[in-house]
Amino acid sequence: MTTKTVRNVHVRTTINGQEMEFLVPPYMSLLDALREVVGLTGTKEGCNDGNCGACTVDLDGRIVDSCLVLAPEAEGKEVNTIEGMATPQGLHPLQQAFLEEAALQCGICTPGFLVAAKGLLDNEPDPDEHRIRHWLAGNLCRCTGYDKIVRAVEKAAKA
Amino acid sequence: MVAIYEPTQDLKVVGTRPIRHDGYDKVTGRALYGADVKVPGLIWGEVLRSPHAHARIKSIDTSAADAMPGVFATMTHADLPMAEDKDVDVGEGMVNVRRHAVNVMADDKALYKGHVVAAVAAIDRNTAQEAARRIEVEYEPLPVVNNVDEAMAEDAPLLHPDMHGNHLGQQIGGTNVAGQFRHQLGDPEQGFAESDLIVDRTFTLPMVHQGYIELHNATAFWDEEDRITIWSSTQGAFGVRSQTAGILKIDESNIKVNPVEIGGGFGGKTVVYLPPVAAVLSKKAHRPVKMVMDRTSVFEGSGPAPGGKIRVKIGVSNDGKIKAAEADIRFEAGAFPGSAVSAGALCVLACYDIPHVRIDGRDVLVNKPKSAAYRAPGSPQVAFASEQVVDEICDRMGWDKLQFRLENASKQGTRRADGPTFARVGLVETLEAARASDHWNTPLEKSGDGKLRGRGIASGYWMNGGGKSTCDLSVSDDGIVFMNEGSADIGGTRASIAMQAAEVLGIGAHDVRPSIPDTDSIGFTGVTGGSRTTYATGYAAYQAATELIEKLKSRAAALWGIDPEEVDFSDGVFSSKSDPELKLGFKDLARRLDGTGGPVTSTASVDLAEAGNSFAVHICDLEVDPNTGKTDVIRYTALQDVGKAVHPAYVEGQMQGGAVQGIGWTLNEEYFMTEEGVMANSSFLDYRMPTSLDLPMIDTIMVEVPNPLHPFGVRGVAEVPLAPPLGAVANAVTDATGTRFTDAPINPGKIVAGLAHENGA
Amino acid sequence: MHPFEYVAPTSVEGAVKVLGEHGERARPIAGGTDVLVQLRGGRYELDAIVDVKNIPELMQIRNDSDGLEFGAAVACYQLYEDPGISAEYPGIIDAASLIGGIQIQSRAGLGGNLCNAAPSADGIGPLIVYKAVAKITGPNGSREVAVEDFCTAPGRTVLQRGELVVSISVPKPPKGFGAAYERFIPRNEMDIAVAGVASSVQLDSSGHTFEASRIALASVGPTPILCGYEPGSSGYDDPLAGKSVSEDSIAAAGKLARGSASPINDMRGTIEQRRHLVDVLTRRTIGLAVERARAAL
Amino acid sequence: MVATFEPKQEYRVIGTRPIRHDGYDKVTGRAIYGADVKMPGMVWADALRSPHAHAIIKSVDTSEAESLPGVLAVATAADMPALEGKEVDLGEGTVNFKWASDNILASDKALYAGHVIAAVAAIDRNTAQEAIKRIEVEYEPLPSATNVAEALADDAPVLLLDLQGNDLGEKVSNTNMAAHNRHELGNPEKGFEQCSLIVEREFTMQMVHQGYIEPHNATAFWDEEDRIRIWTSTQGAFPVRKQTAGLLDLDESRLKVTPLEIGGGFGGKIPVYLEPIAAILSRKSGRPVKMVMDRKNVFEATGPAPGGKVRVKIGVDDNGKIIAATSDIYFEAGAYPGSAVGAAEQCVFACYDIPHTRIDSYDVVVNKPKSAAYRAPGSPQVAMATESVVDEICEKKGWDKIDFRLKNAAKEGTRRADGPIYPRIGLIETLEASQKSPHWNAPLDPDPDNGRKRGRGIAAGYWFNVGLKSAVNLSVNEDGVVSLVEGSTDIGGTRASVAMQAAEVLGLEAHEVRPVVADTESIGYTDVTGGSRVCYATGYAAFIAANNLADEMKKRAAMLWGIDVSDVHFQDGVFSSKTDPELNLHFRELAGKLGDTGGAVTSTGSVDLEDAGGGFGVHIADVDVDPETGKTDVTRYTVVQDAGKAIHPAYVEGQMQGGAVQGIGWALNEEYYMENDGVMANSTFLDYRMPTSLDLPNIETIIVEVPNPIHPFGVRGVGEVPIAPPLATVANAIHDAVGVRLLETPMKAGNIVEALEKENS
Repeated sequence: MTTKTVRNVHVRTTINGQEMEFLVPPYMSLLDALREVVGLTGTKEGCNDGNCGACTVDLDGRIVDSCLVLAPEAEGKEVNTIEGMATPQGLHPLQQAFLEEAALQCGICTPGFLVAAKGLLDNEPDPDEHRIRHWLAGNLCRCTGYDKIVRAVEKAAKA
Repeated sequence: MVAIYEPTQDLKVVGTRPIRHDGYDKVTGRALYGADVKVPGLIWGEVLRSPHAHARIKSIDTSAADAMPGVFATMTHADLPMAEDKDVDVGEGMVNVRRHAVNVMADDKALYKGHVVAAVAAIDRNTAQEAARRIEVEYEPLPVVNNVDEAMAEDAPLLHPDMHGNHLGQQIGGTNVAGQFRHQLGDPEQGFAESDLIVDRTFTLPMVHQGYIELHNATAFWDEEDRITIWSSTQGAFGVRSQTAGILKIDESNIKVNPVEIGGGFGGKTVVYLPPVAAVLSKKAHRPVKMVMDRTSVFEGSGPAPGGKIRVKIGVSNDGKIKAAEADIRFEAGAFPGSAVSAGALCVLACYDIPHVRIDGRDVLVNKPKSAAYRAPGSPQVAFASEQVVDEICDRMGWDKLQFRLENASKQGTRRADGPTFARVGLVETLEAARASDHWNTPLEKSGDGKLRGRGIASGYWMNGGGKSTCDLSVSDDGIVFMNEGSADIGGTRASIAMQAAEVLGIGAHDVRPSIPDTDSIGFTGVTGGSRTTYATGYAAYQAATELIEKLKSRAAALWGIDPEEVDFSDGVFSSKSDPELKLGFKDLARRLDGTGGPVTSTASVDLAEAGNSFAVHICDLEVDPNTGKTDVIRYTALQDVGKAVHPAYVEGQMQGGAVQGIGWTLNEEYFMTEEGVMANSSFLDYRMPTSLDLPMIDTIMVEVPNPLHPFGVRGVAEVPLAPPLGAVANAVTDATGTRFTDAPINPGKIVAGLAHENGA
Repeated sequence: MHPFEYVAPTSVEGAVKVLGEHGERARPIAGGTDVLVQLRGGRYELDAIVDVKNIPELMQIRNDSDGLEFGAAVACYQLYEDPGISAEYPGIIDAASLIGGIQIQSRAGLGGNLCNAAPSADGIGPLIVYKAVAKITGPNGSREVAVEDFCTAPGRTVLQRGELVVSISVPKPPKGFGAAYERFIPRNEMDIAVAGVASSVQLDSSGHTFEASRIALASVGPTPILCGYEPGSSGYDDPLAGKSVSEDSIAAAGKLARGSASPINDMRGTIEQRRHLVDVLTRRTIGLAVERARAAL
Repeated sequence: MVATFEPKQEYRVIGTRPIRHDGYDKVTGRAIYGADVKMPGMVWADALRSPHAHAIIKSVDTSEAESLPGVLAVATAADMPALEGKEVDLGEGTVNFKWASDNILASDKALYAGHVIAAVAAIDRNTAQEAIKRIEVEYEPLPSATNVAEALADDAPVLLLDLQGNDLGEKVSNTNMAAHNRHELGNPEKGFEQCSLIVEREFTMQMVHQGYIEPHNATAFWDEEDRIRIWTSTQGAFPVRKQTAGLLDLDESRLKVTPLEIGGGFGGKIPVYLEPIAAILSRKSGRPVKMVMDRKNVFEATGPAPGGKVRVKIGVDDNGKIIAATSDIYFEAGAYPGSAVGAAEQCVFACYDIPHTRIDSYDVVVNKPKSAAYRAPGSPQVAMATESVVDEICEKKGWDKIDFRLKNAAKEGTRRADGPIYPRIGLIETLEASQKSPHWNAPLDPDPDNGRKRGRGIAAGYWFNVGLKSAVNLSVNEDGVVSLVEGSTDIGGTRASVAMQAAEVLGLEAHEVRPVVADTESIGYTDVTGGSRVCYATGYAAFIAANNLADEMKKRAAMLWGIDVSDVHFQDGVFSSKTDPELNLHFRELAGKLGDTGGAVTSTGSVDLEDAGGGFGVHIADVDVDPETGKTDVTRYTVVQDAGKAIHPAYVEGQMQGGAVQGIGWALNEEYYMENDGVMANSTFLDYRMPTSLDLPNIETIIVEVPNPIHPFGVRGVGEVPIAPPLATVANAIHDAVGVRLLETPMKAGNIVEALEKENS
């Protein structure tokens, strides 16, 4: 009893280092697939048109807006989300710094900021304030005014 | 000092039959039980259990499992810290934390078939099961100890060579008897000398299981802050918290147990098996881990009621008085000390006022799963023995079996064998009710088709528990009262507790909205067991409601501009003592609280040292087919002193449920063990619990002798109904066949053999 | 969103076949950052999306003595993270490094930017001033179209049914060549140009006289505007050719560019503001282009 | 009578920076927000919204939509109960339910583009979105009025035919002017005669949105018992319950609202939009229904801050004293009356002690979404006017901009223009702190040679803050950790700031108090998280509950030591006997010994606070303006603010920085750009330009602490005041840089270039 005239697509991908397969409508975004099919609700929807960064994930080593990626495009790729940042040994230094520097208030944009900031520090170990602000410009925050977020990323870069 | 209450009669809510508050969710399938929990990132855990009943564990190799795709983590006892060697109260007796940890996962020895040896967490349930199979364990099998006799034999292999048993106060090493004690009153030898008839019989019972339909389950998540969140169907969320904290050696407040519905426990879900394992797997895998036992594991790996051997010797004088009695009780503790022998010792002769009594009890280790509480733990086993000896005495003396029990019945002031004297109890009233009952006064016709019919009667006792409970209340603008209480609700206690608050507040049962929050959101509340929930948590609700009324009185006073002392409250109406004009119903006042101050809230907690004992008398008619030995119960009446039935329908439910479990225990249920200590019938097919077809309607007669310790006279009702059935059914079989069967279960095979023996075959 | 199929051909022919079958009811995507937003906005409905990122020719990057060629599916970051391309084609890199934010630049490319043919596109002006050419393949073979002729109307291009842009090739800039792109946006990132100007200059060996120049305007007309050129025509009067490099000549070019703009009022800017900005941005980009050209002498 | 306190300066916990209790969940993505809710049988719904800004709804035909496979239910205004003239107070202004219901589901007229006409529940989100396209609505478009001028024009279309305008007490019908009221002090006309300089300016402001990143969401389930369960991200679970119950004409306690984490609100998530629709669709479909707005809906159909006009006229005498001031405030209420004019009246001259004032305010309905609170609602708009005029006066007279404000500053005893007298406030101390600040004393760097101009601006702002109702329950665990249950949803770290106040009283560390935000059935009534009240009022309730808890613990200590409770002293977490020095126990130790002294130790505390103690802020900004393009970059920004007592300094700084940045966005780029047919053109984050990290420098903060006497720790609300000063601060800085005074927000590049061209020609 569904309006769908198209068949679901089989996607085989790796999420947070773990191989996964799922069926998904071809028109479903990677964001919706992560939240509704795979059940990882850490990645958030803020605008669904690539303008706020709350849905940022790491796709094959590049940070992207998962709302503007079609789920079938994840075939054979590596997707890393907020749920993959901490390890059994504990929080990622960025997560720890966000806590200690009070770099979040409501927290809805925090997953996007953390995955984006990790994308920066993974290939630029010691970025200056301007570089951090430029890299994070694709992530909107309405509560903090970005100040403590920038300081937290600087602190994590030194950790 | 303990408050004494004069029971009031004109109760408006207590005694009615409202629909339970969680009813709609339960009948529509929406209620969430432990196995229904879904959490983002969830993976599955599974355990590997020992195939041997007794073996040294030489090595465990998890490498094959670790290498398997989809496996996140494996675990052995090495992953558990060395727990403290201290005892913790699990609500129905004490448990040693260090031994408890070894029961959760074996360290150097497997002590029963099914003992957990290792565990694995994987992406889904099937992968976890496959991975568990790949864990290689090197065992050195040891000789098996199957029962109390084998355990106490001279050359018996020792389960715990390092253990010292407390035998009558002395520490004895090199034994499987973990504990031996004695209660004595007066001089039994002299009593027996004054006896005209002495009957001395020995009875044996097998291990049986509580048989709850919901499988043990637990989901745990160990986060980066070293905080653990647990979802598990349990009789006591705070119990899960304290036992898991003890086993993992972390602070209790770092564990939060979330409430989920529980699918039956009967004492078997007061002890944790899975939560500590799921928690450690979660820590190693950094994922939430869910574990659900399969039915075989529930039989072989969770706590059954102890089997054992009971000798009872009773002497009576010709005038129908019991002069002296002796009992020697030996229970199978299972692989670790701590069976229900001490409770059994309190109950074995509790129904009788006997001047001279000696009771010996032994807690004996055997290579079987560690026993746990099963509904009035110990009392059914001892009643199977003592009620048959009493039955035999009456048969041989030709005395009326009710009259004899009446004349020897315990009542207020009777001293129990282990010391305390009974406060106000209702055994006499219950026996009188039995004598006046339609069942007792309807003669048993002969069956037309050659079947043998018989009727049996037996009594039973349970002391009930008090303990700690907390209840918070807050009033909403339209007069509805929201209640938070900490007791898991198995049989409708949300309703029975809400009703007691509603009674005090003068509002309807459905004007109180009970909810059961997690362990972070309510004060400590003990286990839902010991028949204590309606009694103790109800008492806390009564106090919280009383405090709420006091606060509302001061608000009414503020509203009317009079002195709080001036405000009176009765039948749900606030009124001014001086000005008759000023009158407000509870709901009307609630709607006008705005401006009189913040929201009206109250909180109360209790720790009740005593509860108020309860007695039961059951009458059983049954039919035995001599050719096949098959027994069918054709009429059954359960009578019980309930003090005050808060919700009569749910009290009847407890009486009927207990009776049926007792019938099953007597006729068919047993752990059928092989020589190697392996349970052969660990499935619902061969572990025969009664089906609807095996039973008639269970008639119930509630006797209300108010318990002075409780504002509404409530006594615990849930456990005592399991005590009488073993005796009642056994006596009925004897009445039908003329043969007394002293070894439970009295299954068809034993009846046919017994009849053949009887007829000299 | 109207349900559509997802197809990921591994050859140009495969893509052309699917596009041919569905015509208007199918579109190729590389980054998809425009197509998916337009689909969700209900601008059009599709029966099929053709993901072209698995076609080698559309993912190729070649930078050699002949010039630069990159596949239509190459993402912006692949250009500006390449030291060689960044050094030799700074004008193109100016645009590639400011489209959307980092997340967008990881997916979106100049090929898609060109095919989307938005009047406000940041990537088309620079390609025009570098004399870039779009290499197209379709049901009846391949052809090349100069970028300044590629866009025909807002969101419309020269592409026929079943045709696909395979790659964009940029001739090797001679010595004394310099180019720059600048746009005006109220914020510093994540914005659509209120106005954008790309300028390129070819200086003589002395570096003081313009031999040739190109000025391309964005957001001030239905399509990107090459000053002094009518799309499809052969004539082109070069605003600066032959003039000496001076404050005045640059100011004059600013006025000329201002004249060729035909902006509209919309929520992002008024006509007056856009004309004013075209003048300012033309002067600034020519100045920077001259600097870059002199450095390359 | 209101209790007053002598707060200490130094505390043990208060003033430190512990990590917030919900931090781990939020940085690991585990925190559950409204859109993350999942449950069995859940279906999705979407709403059809009017394309017209003003139209009569002639017919709505949902038949084709209902026939679409996968559609389960459809709802229109016909499904809402009729609510003629029903009103309720919501903490931040009253709500007329008829109009509130129309705003949820339009009945006879669509009053703004985006107004909900109908809604559909379907098997999944995409089917619901497709189904609403199949609903046919017949509109009769009407001319629209989308700003104050158009709405008050003589030929303006009347939006609400049943609106009774209140013009200074006089009833007016057939108008868009819902209310005109006035406050007057002294005689402004006479006052102006004594002035040597009078400056009068009129400022126009565009409508702006709060811009929270999380779209509105709601999941509702209407069960067979006619109970409604709601899960939503909200600033107040109890206000959601009150509004939804009112809109559905049901008793409040039929609803249970469970608040999830909230992704930003700033006042915009106080009103309900989706909950009633989801509930109705759930009733009709029998399934839990989830609705999530998309970004376009959030802009076009939730509650933006009103645009409008503010005229201010201020007169000063020669020695720098303000003698008289008048103001006219016109706000766009949106489709239904109720903009923030009332609050604006209290703030327009709040920073100054002016003998003669008159304030006229006008609440004007326009064809735009009904405005809602946005962080100190009304204060930023009037501060833009007042502080710009004050800046102009100082420029013209050559007076120092801080000395002038100090000379006229409001202080204790000053009568505010709308009547009340100020208690102890900290404006003077804040001005003095800004005068001594590094920023104010660092010379402005000279204009660079690329033609860009530099300037510095300063402005002050005020917000009165609110108190209202909160409740807190506490209970003690055996390891001394205290569970805290509260009703305030936590947006900016108030779990920590409330827990810290309880910890301070109990002598514990912040992490030893475990806060839980409870649903509406598990805690007493608690008002909205808004009005900067949570740390103040819920903190106060926690203070009371903690003191009650300490009293309970004193009783247990007395019981333990066998002394009288009056002999027990409690100080800095230590219980001690007043007489026997031997006896002392820290809270933690006593908690471990509670075992046998009674049940769990619990307490409750609740407040209903009349007043709160206002907050002042002074901001300084350096800007860099490119005269050629009109682009403005903020190069340095400092926020100086009186927090009374900063409980958690990092989170106070966070509020100051967040408010400043929202103000900067409001000043420079944010606006509702309406196309001429009354439709918002820029309803995406692309064209509704909120500042990104690249548009801002680090925001420096200076916390001034002038204790608020009516709070135990001197707390003043800090959440809202920081958004008041920035508009004027940036405007004054731009004027200082390029010499033109912008009278319209946003001060976008085009307007600056235009103003410069007008200035130079």
